[in-house]
Amino acid sequence: MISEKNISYISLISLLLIAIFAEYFNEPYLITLLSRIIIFSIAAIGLNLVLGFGNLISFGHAAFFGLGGYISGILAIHAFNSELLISWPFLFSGSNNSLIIWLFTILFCSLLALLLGALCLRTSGVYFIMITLAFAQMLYYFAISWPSYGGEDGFSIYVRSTLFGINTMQGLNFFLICFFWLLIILFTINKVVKSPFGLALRATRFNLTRVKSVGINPFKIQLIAFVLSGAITGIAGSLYVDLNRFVSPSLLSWQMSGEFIVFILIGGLGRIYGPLIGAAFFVTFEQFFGSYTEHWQIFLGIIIISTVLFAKGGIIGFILEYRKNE
Amino acid sequence: MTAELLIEQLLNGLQFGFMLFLMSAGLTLIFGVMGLINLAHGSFYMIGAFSAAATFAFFNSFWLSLFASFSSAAVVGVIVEKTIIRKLYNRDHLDQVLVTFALILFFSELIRWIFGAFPLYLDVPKILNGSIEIFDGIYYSKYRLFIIFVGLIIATFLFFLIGKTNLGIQIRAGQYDREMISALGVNISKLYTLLFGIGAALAGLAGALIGTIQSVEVGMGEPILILAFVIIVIGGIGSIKGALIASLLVGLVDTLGRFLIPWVLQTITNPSDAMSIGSAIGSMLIYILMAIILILRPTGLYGKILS
Amino acid sequence: MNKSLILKLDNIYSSYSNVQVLNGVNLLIRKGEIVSLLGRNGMGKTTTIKSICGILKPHSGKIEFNSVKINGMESYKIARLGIGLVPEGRRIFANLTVKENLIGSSVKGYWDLDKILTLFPIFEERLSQLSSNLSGGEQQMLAIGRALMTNPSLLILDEATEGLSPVISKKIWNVLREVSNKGISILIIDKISQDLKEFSNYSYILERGKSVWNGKLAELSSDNSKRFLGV
Amino acid sequence: MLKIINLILSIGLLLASSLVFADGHKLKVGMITTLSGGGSGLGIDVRDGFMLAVKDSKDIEVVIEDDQRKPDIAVQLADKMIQSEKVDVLTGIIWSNLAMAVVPAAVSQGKFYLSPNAGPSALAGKGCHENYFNVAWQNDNLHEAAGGHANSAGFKNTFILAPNYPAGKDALTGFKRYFKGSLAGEIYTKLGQTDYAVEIAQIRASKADSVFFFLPGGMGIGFMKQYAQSGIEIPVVGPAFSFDQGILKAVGEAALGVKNTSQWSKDLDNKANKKFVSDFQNEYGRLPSLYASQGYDTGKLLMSAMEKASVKDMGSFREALRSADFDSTRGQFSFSSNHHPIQDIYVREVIKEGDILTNKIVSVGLKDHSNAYVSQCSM
Amino acid sequence: MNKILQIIDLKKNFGAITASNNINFCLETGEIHALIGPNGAGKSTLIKQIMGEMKQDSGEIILSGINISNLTTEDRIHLGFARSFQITDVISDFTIFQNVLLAKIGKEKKFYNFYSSIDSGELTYEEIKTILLKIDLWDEREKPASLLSHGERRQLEIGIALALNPKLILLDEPMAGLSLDKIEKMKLIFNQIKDDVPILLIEHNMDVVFSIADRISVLVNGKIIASGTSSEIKSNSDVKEAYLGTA
Repeated sequence: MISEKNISYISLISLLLIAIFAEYFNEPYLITLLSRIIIFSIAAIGLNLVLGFGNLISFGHAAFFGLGGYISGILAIHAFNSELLISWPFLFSGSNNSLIIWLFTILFCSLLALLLGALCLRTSGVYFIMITLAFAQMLYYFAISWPSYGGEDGFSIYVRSTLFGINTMQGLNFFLICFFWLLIILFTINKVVKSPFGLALRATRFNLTRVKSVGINPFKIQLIAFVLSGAITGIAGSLYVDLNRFVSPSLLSWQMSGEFIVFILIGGLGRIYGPLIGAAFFVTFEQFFGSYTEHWQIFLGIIIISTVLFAKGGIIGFILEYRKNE
Repeated sequence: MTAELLIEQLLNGLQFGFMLFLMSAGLTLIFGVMGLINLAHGSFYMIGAFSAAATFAFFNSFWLSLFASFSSAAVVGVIVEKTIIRKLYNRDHLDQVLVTFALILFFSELIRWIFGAFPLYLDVPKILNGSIEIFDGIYYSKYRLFIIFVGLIIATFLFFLIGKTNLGIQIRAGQYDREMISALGVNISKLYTLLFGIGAALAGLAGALIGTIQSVEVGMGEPILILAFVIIVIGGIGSIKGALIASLLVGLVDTLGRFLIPWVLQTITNPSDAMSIGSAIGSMLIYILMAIILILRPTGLYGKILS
Repeated sequence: MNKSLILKLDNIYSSYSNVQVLNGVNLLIRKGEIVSLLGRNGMGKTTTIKSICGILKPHSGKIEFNSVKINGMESYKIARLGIGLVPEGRRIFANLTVKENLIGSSVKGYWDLDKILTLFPIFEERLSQLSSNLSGGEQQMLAIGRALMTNPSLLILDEATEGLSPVISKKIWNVLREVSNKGISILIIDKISQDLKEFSNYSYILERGKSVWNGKLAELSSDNSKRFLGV
Repeated sequence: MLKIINLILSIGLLLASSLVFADGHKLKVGMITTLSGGGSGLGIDVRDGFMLAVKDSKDIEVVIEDDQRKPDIAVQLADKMIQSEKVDVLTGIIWSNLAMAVVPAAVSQGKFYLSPNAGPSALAGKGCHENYFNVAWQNDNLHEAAGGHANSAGFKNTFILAPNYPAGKDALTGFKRYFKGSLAGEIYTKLGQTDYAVEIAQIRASKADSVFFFLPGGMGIGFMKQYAQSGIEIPVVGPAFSFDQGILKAVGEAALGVKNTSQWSKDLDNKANKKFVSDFQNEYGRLPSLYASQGYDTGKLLMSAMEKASVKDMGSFREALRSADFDSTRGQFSFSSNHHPIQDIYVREVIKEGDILTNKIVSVGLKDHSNAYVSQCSM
Repeated sequence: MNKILQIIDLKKNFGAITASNNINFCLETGEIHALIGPNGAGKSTLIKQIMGEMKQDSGEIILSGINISNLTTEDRIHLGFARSFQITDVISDFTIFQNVLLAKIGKEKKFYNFYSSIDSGELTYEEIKTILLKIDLWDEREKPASLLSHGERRQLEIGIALALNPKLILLDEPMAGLSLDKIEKMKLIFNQIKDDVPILLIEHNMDVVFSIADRISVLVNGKIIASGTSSEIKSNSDVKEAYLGTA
């Protein structure tokens, strides 16, 4: 019997199994791809919290992805070069320790989300889409023209950050770290969505007057969700930079924001595991279709359009529907 | 800095502003009247430019290629509206964002498939080549003047169309109350198709005009699309007047910012840093402008209607 | 009874999202007739109008206009067949001037700008004013003028005098009489009043989406009046 | 369950297919280059030149991928080349910023990198590496020659501009290193910029007697077209990049008579070059460009090293590369101690041969020119 | 009797139009107080001001002695307001249970709870059961609101209001579109509630108003023109003139 729950278990176990197989057959690139799937899905899971459950269409989540990436990259490169990052109130020359990097990422991405959320949530509808896009673009242009950290070129960080002495340059180890993060975040989101807070958040997507009339301030609910969402997407950015050992402004590009939305849609809107399935589909599609034709994006475009127009439930919705009819 | 330089930069800003207006006019109408957020508007810009380049390669005529640019963009626009876009009018913004995002992928890749990845180039016609002395000692490119001229004509045409014709009245009425104008006997879906076609045609024309002095390549539409979005948010969704004023504002702020800020910074730091920091601030200026305007006037300068 | 039928509603069922609003509405209008549609709030009067104009598609039953089946037709086509709507709340285009409101959807015919200005002389000086500056009564007149400019053979008014002062209401009644004299059929929704009783030839009363009474208003018993209209 | 079996089967196939190619005798080259977008002409020429050079070799397998001129994509491709394709040698990158993103990581993972185009100063000086060889030039070289030429042409007050990225900064540094006159203005433009109205206005206002610019690829085409359009008649000097075969047609008549500096020209009189020019025309039906010659030389260098040593023996292979024992299209060619070329740099002029615009050598700008960063490299 | 809600000299203008013209009235414990008036008389505007969705120009609103004139909607809810909407406004993707639960969460300020599961039943399950039994929807608690009939939605609206544990309930046309038997059922529910929670009732159905309202106030053109028991209102000539027509 296939239920949404089973689909999610199967997909998690398959990820793990494929990674172990890949390690056994010495296919490190496959592990890199799997790590990328997980990282993209974490980013989209973050976005899904506000978009899928709160109906806040943020077209600027690349801002958090990029900020997470830049924070990690900057901490790492300073540690690598032993250069001072700040000299006041205490001396700090970055860090190569994953825990510290993640802590900073969560802290700064939450702050950015709090700031952007407080501004953007004043608007709604189309204006919300546009203003989130615009703020992300602003950061993008800032990153491009900011000479200290490579500007348009970005910069390399050469080695991954370390965690409890694990050799993170080894593909499978790094994959497992990402996988562990995925589990934590899925667990968190699952818990949050089914909590009273989650119920209030889901209510805001339908009817603000009703939410207010039962004594809930929707702005606060949305803002908290936005902060949580930004922090999660930021973690994904941090992991992505570690995976590639490279930071560039393209992390902040609007195409990135668009792709996160596409992951959510393809997987299944408003489903906790939707982004994971969507990201897996996207990366696999890109790799395999991409090896047949360089014009794979034509087909991706057609798939997205058909999904929106005819199969709003995405892949998970399709499977569930298919099973039901059988 | 000389007055000549400043005037030439002002003209550059105007020229850029009018180009942005061609893009944003269609976008703001589509947005305001149909409530559609159309990310694929940049694709019509690109399609216009490529049609012009292809026509130019065959017939070697600038004027013919200009004609090809807006007519082909209009045709593609009408086809897309009739097959896909009209299914989106009653959908939520998320669906519109996704489908039009997918259309960008589709069209960009299709054009790459047909024309290859190498950029194409067009030539400025002889009559518009070189520069002209507009005031005493102030020279300006004839072609760029031509662009300003076209922008003025289109702006006049649009103001006339929207302000004075029956079609314009119906468009504005539809913006206000779609159901009612329909109940009074106006075929709203035909109106939408027409409007979408006009918007696409304007974008296509802009693509050809700009492609002629720059280059025609895949992905050329997206940077200008985002600027066009900023413009309609600043100007107010649905307002042609707002789009014109915001276009010129953005064109001038961007051009002058790009040139003045490094120039000022150069007096305190070296050229490379002045350029970097200057262009950082310069490119953020527009967005800062937009954020400020949205905070002061959440519906833009001339926006009245919130859907 | 020898005049030809212009509008016929035969057992119309309509619903909003999931809520059934009309449960069998029947209605006949003959050429030149003035028919009023009555009932308490929420009984389906406006829904009936929306169903006639194609704004809402009935899911069963039949609507014929001049013997053409019009249910399921798009609303602009129905309007072009000759139905002019003055909707509840007027719904004038507040972003347009008075003149633009009038000419935007006009169709060539008897009613042109001059005729409308004769009918409503107050607009003469205010043609280029933004219509949002008009008072409620003036907006209602504009909505009537706008509908007449489409040169309809049937004029439908939803809440013709709602919220209007007695003086203005009187004016509206006079205008409607004049319109009727030009041979235009009228379907009118309004609260029951002496004017309405005098004005309309025939009436239908809806209760919970069903036609429950029809006849001349003068013949409505006070029992029925109380039961159906709460008065 | 069926799904899982399918999944395992497809993974098995994938793994099997990659095992088949793991043949020890071959040398596998990973080429990451720009094949789409504004810079695609350069990548296509490098690729075609390289493929022409290695056409007859049965032992070289080349995997080619398009980096779209995006550093992050180049990094991912390098990962894929190294981890999945398991290449021995990487090459192909056009842009210095992409090279900076890819090269240090690749050479530190024990791969050779042969640069057919980019030569950022960071990789020539402190960041030099024993596995990194530049077969084109150090970025400053052609600009240094242009600076020298500006002196001999008698220019006193030059306006200079370049994109704001490492190679752009190297270019202006290189020009200034040799140019003795004063600067009428110095501008860094945005990389990938298409409209130069603002810059052209500044040139017009600056009263300069000449303009030096470094705007590779589509940027240069756009600039030259708009410059010609603007009616300014100040002479232009530049490196070969904006006046090379691939883009002369697009620039059009505007380029006629412009002096530019290059380490190669199609009329260079040596046996290897004549063969290259005619082979290239036969193979691809167009005149070769500077980039094609660089790709070709890279291929020839690689083949010369393979004859002397196996790539599995990294030490000997490296020695073989360092000796540069191949017939370069540029005639004289050797490596300096930081693995960058020592070569002549010429001044060319754009001329018309029949209907086709092309270049002709007019003088030698710098003889046996090395680079300014040798002393900073600890190799 | 205790005055639960007091409206004092409430004024609201929209440009030249006066929507609330010096409105004064009060709601007392144990009563159903009906507010009637023709369309456009200013009832919706008045409700919005009472609920804090719209700011009055001047005047005061007092709840159990507390001046709430300047508080937000949320604050008023927490002080003891509850309302139903004219057009049913339940959250259609939620089940009946979840709709009521949301109100409970809002009232008890549990919306910052990120960890408890709403499915586990640990959250005020019994109280919700009591409410759902009262409005006769307990057996259908897992049904999504989108599948409810019009009447059931009306019932749910009442349930949501009750879940707020209010000091008073404001019901905006709760009978609109209901069949006769449903109306009877609603009347029963109201009569049951009113002893615990007084009701401010806006209703067009005069039969209902006259049969269950303890007091009636008539609003015409933004002004209260009469106030009193059913029989007083029925015989008031001003009311007849302005509202019931001079039939």
